[in-house]
Formats: sequence, C-alpha cells, structure tokens
Amino acid sequence: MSHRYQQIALLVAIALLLVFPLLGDRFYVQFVTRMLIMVVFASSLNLLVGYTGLVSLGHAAFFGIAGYIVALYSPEAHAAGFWSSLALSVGGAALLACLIGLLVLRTSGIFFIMATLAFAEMLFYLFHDTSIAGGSDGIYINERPILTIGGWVPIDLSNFVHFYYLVLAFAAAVILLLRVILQSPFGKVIVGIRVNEHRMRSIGFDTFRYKLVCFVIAGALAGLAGYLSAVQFGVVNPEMLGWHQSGSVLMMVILGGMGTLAGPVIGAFSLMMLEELFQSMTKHWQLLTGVVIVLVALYLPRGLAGLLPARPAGNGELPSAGSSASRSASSNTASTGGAPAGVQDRV
Amino acid sequence: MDPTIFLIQLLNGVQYGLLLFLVASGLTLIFGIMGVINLAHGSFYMVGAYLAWSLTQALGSFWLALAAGIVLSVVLGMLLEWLFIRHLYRRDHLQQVLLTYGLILVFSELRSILWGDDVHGVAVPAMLSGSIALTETLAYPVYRFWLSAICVLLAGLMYYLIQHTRLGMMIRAGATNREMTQSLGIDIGLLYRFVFAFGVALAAFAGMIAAPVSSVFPGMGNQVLILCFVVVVIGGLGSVKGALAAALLIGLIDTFGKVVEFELAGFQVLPELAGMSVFVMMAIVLLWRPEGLFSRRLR
Amino acid sequence: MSSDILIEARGIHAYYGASHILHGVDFTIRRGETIGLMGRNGMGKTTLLKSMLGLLPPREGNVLVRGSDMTRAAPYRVARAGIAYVPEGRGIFPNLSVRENLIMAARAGRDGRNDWTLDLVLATFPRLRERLKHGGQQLSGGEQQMLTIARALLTNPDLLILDEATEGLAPLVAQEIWRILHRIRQTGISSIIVDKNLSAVSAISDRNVVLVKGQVVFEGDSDSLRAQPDSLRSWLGV
Amino acid sequence: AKSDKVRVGFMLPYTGTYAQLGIAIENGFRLALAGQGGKLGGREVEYFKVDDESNPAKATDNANKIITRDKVDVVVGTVHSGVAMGLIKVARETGSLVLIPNAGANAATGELCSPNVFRTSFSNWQPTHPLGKVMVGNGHKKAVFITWKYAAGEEALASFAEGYRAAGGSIVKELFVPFPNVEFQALLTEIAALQPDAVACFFAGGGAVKFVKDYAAAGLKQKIPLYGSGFLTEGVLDAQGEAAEGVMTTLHYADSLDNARNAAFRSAYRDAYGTDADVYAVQGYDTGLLLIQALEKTGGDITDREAVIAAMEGAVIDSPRGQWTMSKAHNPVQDFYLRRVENGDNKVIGVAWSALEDPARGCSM
Amino acid sequence: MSETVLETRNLSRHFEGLAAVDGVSLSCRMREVHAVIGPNGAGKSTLVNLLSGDLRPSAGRVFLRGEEVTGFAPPRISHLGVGRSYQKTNVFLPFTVFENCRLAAQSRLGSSMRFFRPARRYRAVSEAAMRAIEQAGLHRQADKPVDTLSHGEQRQVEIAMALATEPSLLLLDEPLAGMGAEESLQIVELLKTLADDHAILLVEHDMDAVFALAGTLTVMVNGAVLESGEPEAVRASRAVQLAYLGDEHHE
Ligand SMILES: Nc1ncnc2c1ncn2[C@@H]1O[C@H](COP(=O)(O)OP(=O)(O)OP(=O)(O)O)[C@@H](O)[C@H]1O
Ligand SMILES: Nc1ncnc2c1ncn2[C@@H]1O[C@H](COP(=O)(O)OP(=O)(O)OP(=O)(O)O)[C@@H](O)[C@H]1O
Ligand SMILES: [Mg+2]
Ligand SMILES: [Mg+2]
Repeated sequence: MSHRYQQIALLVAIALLLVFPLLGDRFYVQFVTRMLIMVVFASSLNLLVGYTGLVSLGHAAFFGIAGYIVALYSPEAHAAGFWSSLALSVGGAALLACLIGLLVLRTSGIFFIMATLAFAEMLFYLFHDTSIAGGSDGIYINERPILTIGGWVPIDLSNFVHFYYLVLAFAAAVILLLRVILQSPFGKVIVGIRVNEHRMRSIGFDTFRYKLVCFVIAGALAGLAGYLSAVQFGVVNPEMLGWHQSGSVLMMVILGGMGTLAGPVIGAFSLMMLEELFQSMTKHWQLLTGVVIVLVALYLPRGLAGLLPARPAGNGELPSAGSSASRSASSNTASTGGAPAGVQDRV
Repeated sequence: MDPTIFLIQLLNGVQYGLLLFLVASGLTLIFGIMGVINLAHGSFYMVGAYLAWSLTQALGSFWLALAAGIVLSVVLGMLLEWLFIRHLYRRDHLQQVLLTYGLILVFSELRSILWGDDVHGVAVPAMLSGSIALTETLAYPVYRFWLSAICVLLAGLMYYLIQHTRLGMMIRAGATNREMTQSLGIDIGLLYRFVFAFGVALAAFAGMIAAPVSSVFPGMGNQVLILCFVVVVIGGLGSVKGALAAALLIGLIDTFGKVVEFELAGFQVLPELAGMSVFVMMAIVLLWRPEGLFSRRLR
Repeated sequence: MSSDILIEARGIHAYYGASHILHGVDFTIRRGETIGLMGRNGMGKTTLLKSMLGLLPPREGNVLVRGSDMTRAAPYRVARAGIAYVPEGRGIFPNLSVRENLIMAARAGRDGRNDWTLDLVLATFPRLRERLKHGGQQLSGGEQQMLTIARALLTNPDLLILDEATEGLAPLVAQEIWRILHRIRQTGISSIIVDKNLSAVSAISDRNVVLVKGQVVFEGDSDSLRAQPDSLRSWLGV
Repeated sequence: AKSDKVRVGFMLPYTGTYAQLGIAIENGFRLALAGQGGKLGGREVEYFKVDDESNPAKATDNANKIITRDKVDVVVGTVHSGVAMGLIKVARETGSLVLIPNAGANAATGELCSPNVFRTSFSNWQPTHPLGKVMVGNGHKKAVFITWKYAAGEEALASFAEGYRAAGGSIVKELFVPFPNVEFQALLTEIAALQPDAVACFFAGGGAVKFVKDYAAAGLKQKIPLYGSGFLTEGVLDAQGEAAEGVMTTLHYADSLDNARNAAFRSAYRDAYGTDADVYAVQGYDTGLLLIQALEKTGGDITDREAVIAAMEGAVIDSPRGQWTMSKAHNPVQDFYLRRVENGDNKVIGVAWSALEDPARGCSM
Repeated sequence: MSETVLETRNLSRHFEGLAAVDGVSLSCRMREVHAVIGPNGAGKSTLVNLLSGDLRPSAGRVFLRGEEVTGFAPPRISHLGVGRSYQKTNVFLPFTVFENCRLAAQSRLGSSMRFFRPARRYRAVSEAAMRAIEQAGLHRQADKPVDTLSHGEQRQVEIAMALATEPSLLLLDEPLAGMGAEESLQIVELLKTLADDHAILLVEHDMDAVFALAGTLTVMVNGAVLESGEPEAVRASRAVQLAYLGDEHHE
C-alpha cells in the first residue's frame, strides 16, 4: 500500500518538476536547475560511496576539471559547440578518473579517502597557484556553448527555461542509467565489492577492473554535472574542485541516504533548500544546518531516505544495499578503522 | 644553501612538524585508535585557541588560562561523547563523518556568537618571551623551543600510554571488538568517554599553546584539519610513532618546499607549487605503502 | 542458598529485530556446576548465552547474576561478577599482539584467587609462547582459539562459558582442553559448555540442557540423556 | 510590480573570515544615506541582503539571488575577489548596476570592465604601487617581496615590482607562501640569509597578524625594515601589538587621517554603531556617496541606466579619505598615504602618491 | 589412475623468518579426497592460501592440470576451476544466502562487464546458485540474510559458495568446524558424492570425517610434510600419533 503512495508521490514530483518553469520565476528556475545539477553530481558519488563502498573525498576533481575544460575550450569571442565541448569535458573527466583511479584504487578504506583527497587537492593547487586559468579568482566562459542538431538550435543554453529542461533531462537519464546498471551483473559485482572485496576476488572477480570502471563511470557523470554547472553561469574557479565541494556533495549523499537511488536526490534537494530557508531566517543559519545534520546522523542511520517506507524486497532497489548500511558497519570497521585490509593474509 | 641556513631550516621544519604532531595527536587517538572519524577535530583546536585568548584576558595569566582551558575542554569532550559520539560507535563510519561535519558548523557559529569573527593575538607569557640569536640577523623565540619540548614530551607520553599500558591495550581492543572487550569486564563506555575527552583536550591544548605564535582567527580549525588527517594517514592508523614521523616529514617538506627551487623540464617546480607539496608527498607515500608508513602490520 | 546460584535466567524471550528466537527459557547454574548446553545449529544456544551475558538483553524475562538483577546491565558488569566468555568464532583482538591480548584484561578472581597466571597459561599452550610477539591476526585459526581460551582463564573466573571452544583445534589440543576443563571443574569453577563433541561434553557435565527452537526440551544428567536415544536423535540429530 | 522605492542589494560576507568587513561596509553605506534622511534622490530605499560567505563556489548563485530574485536596482558587493568575479559575470549578463566596495581584482576594472560595474575601493594594482618610490626614497634599493600565492598577492607583487623598478630598486627575491598557510618560519630564515635592505609584503587578516608577529619574533624587524600594502595593519593592530610598531604601509586611507571630513565621519560612525570606523567602512560610505550623487543628478530615477552611469563617471567624491574621482575604467583615482605604526595606530606620514590611477590594462571602455 | 589436477613442488612460504609452509610437495587427483591434517599452526591454511592465490609463495611452484600457476591472483585461479572455503567464515553477511551463491555463480559468466540486462534474467546463474544451496542443505534459509543465520548455518553458506562457482578442484579449509553433529554428517555425505567428479583438498580436524573421506592423507607439522600416504598407514605412524592424533585415535 505504502509502496503505491510512493509511486504516486514520485509521479507528482515528476509532474511538478515538468511544469515548474511555467510557474516559477527566473531565480527559482535557476535554483532548481542547480539542485538538479547537484543531483547528478551526488548520484555519481553515490555510485562510489553507497554502492561500491569507495568513499571519495576528491570527487570534485572530476566536477571541476570538466568545468575548466569547457572554460578553456570555449573561444574568447564566440560560442563553442555544445556536443564537442560536452564530449571533451565528460571525456576529460573520465580520463582523469581513469588515471587517478589506477593509482588510488590500490589503497582502501580511510587511505582511499585520503588518496582521493590528495589528488583532488593537487589539482586544486594547480589551478589556484598557477595562471593556467585565472588562478584563485577563476575564469569566465564568455559565450555559452551552442547546441545545434544539423544547423537547428533546439535548445538555447542562455535561456534559463531551456537550460532547465536540458538539465532535468540529463538528471533523469543519469538516474535511469544508474538504476539499470545497478540491476545488471556489473551492479551486483560492485555491491559485492563493497561488502567483501576479498571474497569477491576469491570467487573469481578481478575486483580492481570493476572498481576502476566504476570509478570512471562516476568520474564521467561528475564531469557531466561539472559541465552543466560551469555552463549555467559561465564562471569557473578553483573552489569547484576543492575539498569543500567534495565534502559538501558527500554530505548530500550521506544525509540523503547512501546506497539508494532516491538518497542523493533527497540529499541534494533537502540540503540546498534547508540552507536557503535558514539563510533567510538568521545570520547564524549554519548553526541550524549543523543541528539538522547532527540530528539526522543521530536519529536516521539510513539518512533521510530512511524515512521512506522500505520497498518490498526484489522490487527495484537492491534489497541489500540501503538496508545493510548499518548492518555492514562491522565489516566496514575492518576496512576503515581497525584491522587493515591486509587481513587477507589471515583467513 | 649555506650550511648554517640549512641547519636553521631544518630546525624550522622540525619545529613546525612537532607542532603539527601535537595537533594531530588527538586525532590519532580518536580516529586511529578509537576508530571514530572526527571531522570536528579542527574545531576543538580553534576552540582551544579562542579559550586561550578569552581566558587569558579574564584571568590575566596565560598559565591560569591554560589550566582552566584544559579542564573546560575535558568537560566539553565528555559532554560531546555522552550526547553524540557514543551513539555512533556501532554505526557506519560515514554516520560519524556526517555528525562531526554538523558539529563543525555548530562550533563555528557558536564561536561567532560567543567570540565574534575578529582576529586576535595572545601575548607570549613573560617568562618565555625572549629570543635566542641564531645568526646576526635571525633570532629564534624561546617560546617556540618550549613548544617543541612540550610536543616531544607529549609524544613520548602518548606512545607509552598507548603501546605499553593496559589502558592503551584496552582502548585499542575496544576499537576492533566492543562486545568482546566488554565481555572481558572492561567498561568500554566510560573508557571511551575519557579517551574522547582526552583527544578533545589534546586538540584544544594544541590550540591554546599555539595561540601565542599562530594568532587566533575563525578559519584556523579548518585549515589544520586536513593537515592532521594527512599526518595520521601517512603515519599509519593508530601509530603514535608514525604520526610523529609523518608530522616531521610534512614539517620538513613544507619548510623546504617553500624555499628550495629546482628545475624540471625547464619549469621552476618548487616553490611555485609549494601548496601541492604536502599532497604530492601523501600520494607518493600511499602509493608506495598503501597503509601508511607505520601500519600496524609492519609493527 | 541463593548465593550458591551464579546465574539464574527466568522466562527469557529473546529477539533479533522482529525474529523471536528464545521462547521462555529458564536456566540456572550453581557454583561448582558444569553444564552442557546442546542443540542443533540455529536452535538458540548462543542466543541464550548472549542474553545472560548482557550482550543481547532479553525482551521478556529476568537474568539474575549472583542474586542481583542484571537483565539489562552492561556486559562488563556481568563479566566483573566473575564470568568469562569464550565466544564462538573467536573474539581475539587482531590489532593487539598475543601478549597484549592476554594481559589486557588479566586479573585476579573475585576472591583474590590467582590460579591462572601468564606463566601457567603459556605452559598450558606452549604454541602461544612461541607466538607472543605476533599480532593476533597473524595466528592460525587454532592458535586464535587457544588465545581466546587462555585470555578467559586469565581473568580467573568463577564461571567459564565456552561456546564451541574446541572448534578448529587439533585433536591433541582439544584433548588438552577437555583435561583442563576437568581440572577446572575440580577446583570448583563452574562452566557452561557448548560443543559438538557430545561424548566429551556428557563426560564432564553434571547436567545437560537441550534446546530445540528456542525452548528447553530436556534438562538432566548425562545418563538420563543417553537413556533416550530416540529423542536424542530428533533433538540433536545423532 | 516594483514599488517606488529604490532597491539596494548588499551582497557581502556576513559570516566567515570576512564577516567584519561586510558589516563595516554596510554600516558605512547606511551612514552615508543617513545624511540624506535615508533617501536616495528623494526616494525611499529598500534593502536586500545576501550573505556570500566569501565562497567563490556559491558566487554566481548568490549573485543570481540578489539580482534576479530580489530584483534590486543596484548591488553593493563584494569583499572577496573570486566572489566578485562571479557577481560581475551575472551583472554583465543581466546589465545590473554593481558597485564594488572592496574586492581589488584588477580585472574588475581591467579586462572585465563594463559600463555597469563601478569600484569605490581600489584595484590590487594600487596600494603596493607607491611603496617602491617610498622605499627607494628611504635608501632601500634591494628588497624582498613576500606574499600568499594567490591572485591578489600576485597582482600586488606585479604592481610593486613595476613601481620599485621604476624608482630604481631591484627585487632580490619574490617569496610565496601557499594560501592560506601561515607557517612563515622557513621564509623568514630565507630573508635573514638574503639580507635585503628591506622587505615588502602583502598580507591581510589572520595571516597579517601572524606574519608581523613572526617577523618581529625572529628579530628581523630591528634589522630589516618591513613595508607593506596598508591591509597589513588594518583592523589587526590590536592583535599584532608591539610587533607592528614601526611597520610602514601605503593605503588610500588611515584612521588617523587629519582632515575635518574624516573627523566628522569617524565621530558620526562611532555614534551610530558604537565602534570605530575603518577603511572598509569608508569604502562603504563612499559607495553610498557615489550613489547619492548619481541619483541626485538623475532626480531619483535609477532606471535610466545611461544617465546614472554618466553621473557616476563624472562624480567627484568628497570622502573621508580625501577627494577622489572615477577613472575611465570606473576605478577611483585617489591619493595614497604613507603610514607608520606608532603606539598601536597607523600614523600618516604623508602622501606617497597623489591621484594614483590604475592603468586599467585590457579595458577597452 | 585418474588425472592429477593439482600438484605442488617444494612449496614454501615464510613470514619474517617463520617458515609457515616449508617445502611441501603434494598432488591431488580427480575423484579423490586428499586430506591434510596437522597440529594448529602447522601451516595448513597457509598452504590452502598459497594454492588459491590468496598468498604468494616464497619459493616452490604450483601446477593445475600440468600448467604452472605459481603466483597467480585469486580471480585467475578461481577461473581455472578452483573453489575454496575459508576457515573463518568469509561471506557477504548482509546478502541473502541466495544472493551470496548467485554472485559466486555469476563469476562463471566470464566477464561481468554487462551493464544493461538485469542480473536476475541470467537464468543459468540462478540455477547454479540454487543447486549449490541445495547441496549444502540450506534451501530453507535461501532467502534469509546471512547475518541472521547462526554460526553453524553460516559455515554451510561458506561451502555453498565454494560450490556455486562450479569448480573441479575444491579447497576446503575446515568445512566442518562449527557445524553441529547432524550437519557434519550431511556434509560428509555431500563430499562423498562430490568426490565422484571433483578433486578435493580437505583440511579438517574432525578425524571421523577425515577417515571417512580421505583417499590420501598428508600430515603437516611445522610447515613440512611429516607423513603422507594411505590413511590407515598414516594413522598407524607413531610420529603422527605423537604429533597430532593423541591417544584417542590409536585404537
Ligand atoms: N544477528 C542475528 N539476527 C537475526 N537472527 C539471528 C541473528 N543471530 C542468530 N539469529 C538466528 O537465531 C537463531 C538462533 O541462533 P543461535 O546463534 O543462537 O544458534 P546456535 O544454537 O548457537 O547455533 P550454532 O550451533 O549454529 O552456533 C538462528 O535461527 C539464527 O538464524
Ligand atoms: N600473516 C601471517 N604473519 C605471520 N605469521 C603467520 C601469518 N599467517 C600465519 N602465520 C603463522 O604461520 C603458521 C601457520 O599458520 P596456518 O594458519 O597455516 O596454520 P594451520 O595449520 O591452518 O593451523 P590451524 O589448524 O590452527 O588452523 C602459524 O604459526 C601462524 O601463526
Ligand atoms: Mg552458536
Ligand atoms: Mg587453519
């Protein structure tokens, strides 16, 4: 029964998102666009954190690099092509993810967290301390890319309503894509890796390859988000790949609920809306945000998505993923906290 | 670089490394040994510095402020453990990340409400305010030597406590298997409350004694947080020795990274990119030893 | 009289989340008694032990330890009452050395008795002496098991609870464990033993308790247990 | 539907490191308007505020908020240069009027200059430019320059180098500290080894406090004089204490500036807010004055963009910092003072450079 | 004689001076249970780890059906038809028994870089998983998450997973440990039938099971082979009795 309500709620939400630009004014449409971009970003991170158990604190590297790529690729005076700049940005992010992944995936647990952070920070300082792209102040994209299909311009990226629908379409596509991937054999493998990588290897999975592919997919999707974000306002600065950015998207994922498709959506929307709300209430709005985060951590071990009634098993979501977040705590201890992952030697 | 200057730079590096160790040592305890990822560690450092400033003004003596500050921070630590942290030991580590991230926001706002957003300075206590001349132009403040001595002392103390006392063993045991530790008759709840409080006090203490040399400003906690994690991770989880070695390493890298330049493919690499040096270092260490320099397995 | 009873569990109902595992179990162990706790896989033996040790507080029923109610007491308080637990599947601390595992909780008994010293357990398990400096996680399965037993003995308990303590031990060592249990029994220490080696258990136990689906179906000495071969087959599968 | 009030938006940091600056600017601005009964060109004023947290990552978002959500007629913002870049970007797209009351990025009135963007503070090029002339005048021909490795620091260095070389000095070495690292010991040792005639620097806030204290504690202050852009000793003298005594800086203002205009301003400010005004308050105040002049000229009509812009371009501001005018690129043409810290105060020694104008490189306006 | 599936030559593994496995040469044939016994810490698990690729040997070589596989990583060894169980239960605790085995069976797909078709539509995989579950006697628990099973039941899952990869060589490290008497008997029966078309290397301390199953018996002490051959002959060896069996087992 509750499942049915959920479906209805979902349909209503989709309908609202579809008609929203017709009701809202420019600011709110752009605000929701930004939330949708963060949904893409958070969902990409969720693939790593929530499903594969790879907690990255450097995910903004891919978000930011894609932004820098469009910015550097866009000519001064006229617009770049949408498809070429998109392909270049997403491809660049994927390539970077592949390179970084090859290195960082050798570590695990907290060491992985720190290794991802290290590479992202290197990139941060590269853009912050050198004049490659405007240094600490960042650079502009003077003209937004232009989307043409055989000479026809179906979507004007400078038009905020058009842009909204473009982002909405991308967000929906990403979530659907993740949903399909997670049901596939590949999806089962990465979830297995999160729970017990050692055993995955011993039953015949070369886990490194799967983790790397997963890391690249997540990096590419983060790149997509970064591209959209850079294009939305046309400014790119080092903060885009700083650890604050990585941290805040990680918070969205955890707050919303790891390992569920709905989690990052809820996390991105609620965190951004809460901040917006609190900001209008008081100068010390961060205090309120902090308190809400603390309360969620204390009382909602599965994040805000945990408030949704659990879906009947075997229906959509991985039965094991979300619900196991707290149960797998003990197995996480082994990799993140106490015994190093090298207990492999001891069986 | 002429030898005298080189030696002085060495001293600078070591001294900075020791200070880093002091800040990171509380984190080693809480994170490396208790297994709690405490992002709010930097906030305690900041709270310590602000306590030193406000208490010195209120009590008129740095030393009194230090004593009072330690007591207050222990109390704060116990309170936080009791209110929040104890609910999270069994949970996913990421819940701890979330909670302590929330605490960062709370503390920074509370600081803003209580103490404002100004930058402050704390005077070096009179008895340590002298300087020792190293070269004709350069002198070294006595206070910095004193700081280093305290850090070395604390490092030794912690090493002994954790590696060689039963208390240390119990704490380490509790991190991997709470139930079993309890079943051996150890009140892990109480033990952890004290350990957490001790970790908080260490961070705050570091903030207090660093205040006279580092000045007191709002963002100081966040600045130091990442560096602390780097120290703990490079050193290997839960290893005091490792944290010390890593802190010294970073101190030296940072120091020489700023002043030594060399050419690579026609580019002046350092110190142009000194900001990266610490992270490059961490990446190299982790790739070479994916579990830190002094991981438990190697001990 | 009641001071004679170490643990008394009355009408225990235990749950894991929604699944109801123990259905009103009564269990008592007195000073000096050795009890064999039997039942097939998944019948609730471990659950019963955990309920009594405070590791899984029962939803209904009471647990009295030495006469005082400890139904919801923290596990360390139960342990402090002189009860040592060797869990199934080993509970060593992988990040501590063998030596640290042993001495971290070592203490004299409640009456100041200090029968089990580090030297004595090392003499009993010479294999551990060779491994003293090794990390717990480096031990072989059987060595870990020895370590768990040795660690429990070092707390000089009045009641020793062994959940499949001989799992993974070589026959010679298992025999040694049974010998030690006999010896312990003679010094007046109580024990609760869960073990798949039924003949060894019944050879030492004063009383046996058989669990089936979370209920006590039999309680009595080894002879009367052996006297019911048919029931034995249906309860224990042998 | 717009009311007949003038809608003024503050996009300023109200939290974080620069919170004090944001507040001072707003206070200054309001004080200027208070002189007009709180009105602009005879019209009531309605204020809107957005806290930009000095976070460049949220800059465009916040700019968007104040410009498209609150639909203000004019934005006053901001402090942080990176954030200002975001604000300018949005302003260039929407054509909104932006008055920058602090952020010094050269580009704002250089490559990115734009008819609707004005600055009432300074460009990063300005404060360190006169230093060179002063230092050479004092006989310091070999100097070391030290700053944080970030855009503002590099801009300050570039303009210092220009001025210093022109005056006949030579820079022995440029030293950088990664931003926002505050561990200076290694570089102080380097300075001691180089033994220059003097040291020039660019730091602000917490870094400034620490640098000045470390410089003194290392015993360098007695031997190698320290010069800096004025922000080195703004708002942090209390925290720096004894260590700051004797440090020489150049800036377009000083609290102790001895003129009637300044005295009146400072006492009014103290009366209104209970604290002392600082350079940021002056910049906010001047922003107010600029807007007042412009709307007076247009008779309160702010929708006539071109008239407003023309009025601002021709404005002559009678400021507590002295009189200044607007350059073609919309940056103040103003005097720079040489100050020395004496008894915990920035004492004005004289004018280091009068009517200094930013070269506005890359601006085609 | 049937085909030799596994062969080791002078296999050794040292841990900082300790020779956990020391020059072991043995072989395992199709349709044979080769039991390895020995005191605790003799190096049996280390041997299994060397064979499964979990550990790399310090010296010596390993052959599978005549091909050298020394130093291969576990996934590769697994794909050569080797399945193993662990002495300390090592499964996917939050997953159901079925999902545990399905995952194991899925590895036989070759590559799992398949992104678009739902995993549950791979019928053959699910069927292989169900077969393994039934063989291990867990069909009633198939849909329960493993972390809600008792210790003994979890031990059964351990075996089911090894079976689900449909190996031809099974390396079983104390499969009976922690199992009740009845389940032990069931598994012994299962191993008997499996032996018809598998090669099995069995490490076990349950002597009743060992003597019921073993075609060849090797005794390890301090990392080295003490005795190897026909079970009865080995049992009679005085050295073996002294080192391992104790008095109960020399009749
Ligand atoms: N953590 C848990 N969550 C849910 N159910 C559990 C949990 N642990 C055990 N159970 C269930 O409780 C029942 C009793 O388990 P228990 O561990 O007490 O059995 P046992 O008699 O000790 O068996 P064994 O001999 O296999 O150790 C089993 O059916 C098991 O599936
Ligand atoms: N990673 C390791 N580091 C150091 N020593 C190890 C390591 N792994 C095993 N050992 C040692 O090697 C020896 C052999 O261990 P192994 O686990 O192979 O024994 P086993 O024969 O399986 O014993 P059991 O029957 O008790 O399981 C033991 O003494 C053990 O302590
Ligand atoms: Mg059990
Ligand atoms: Mg073994």
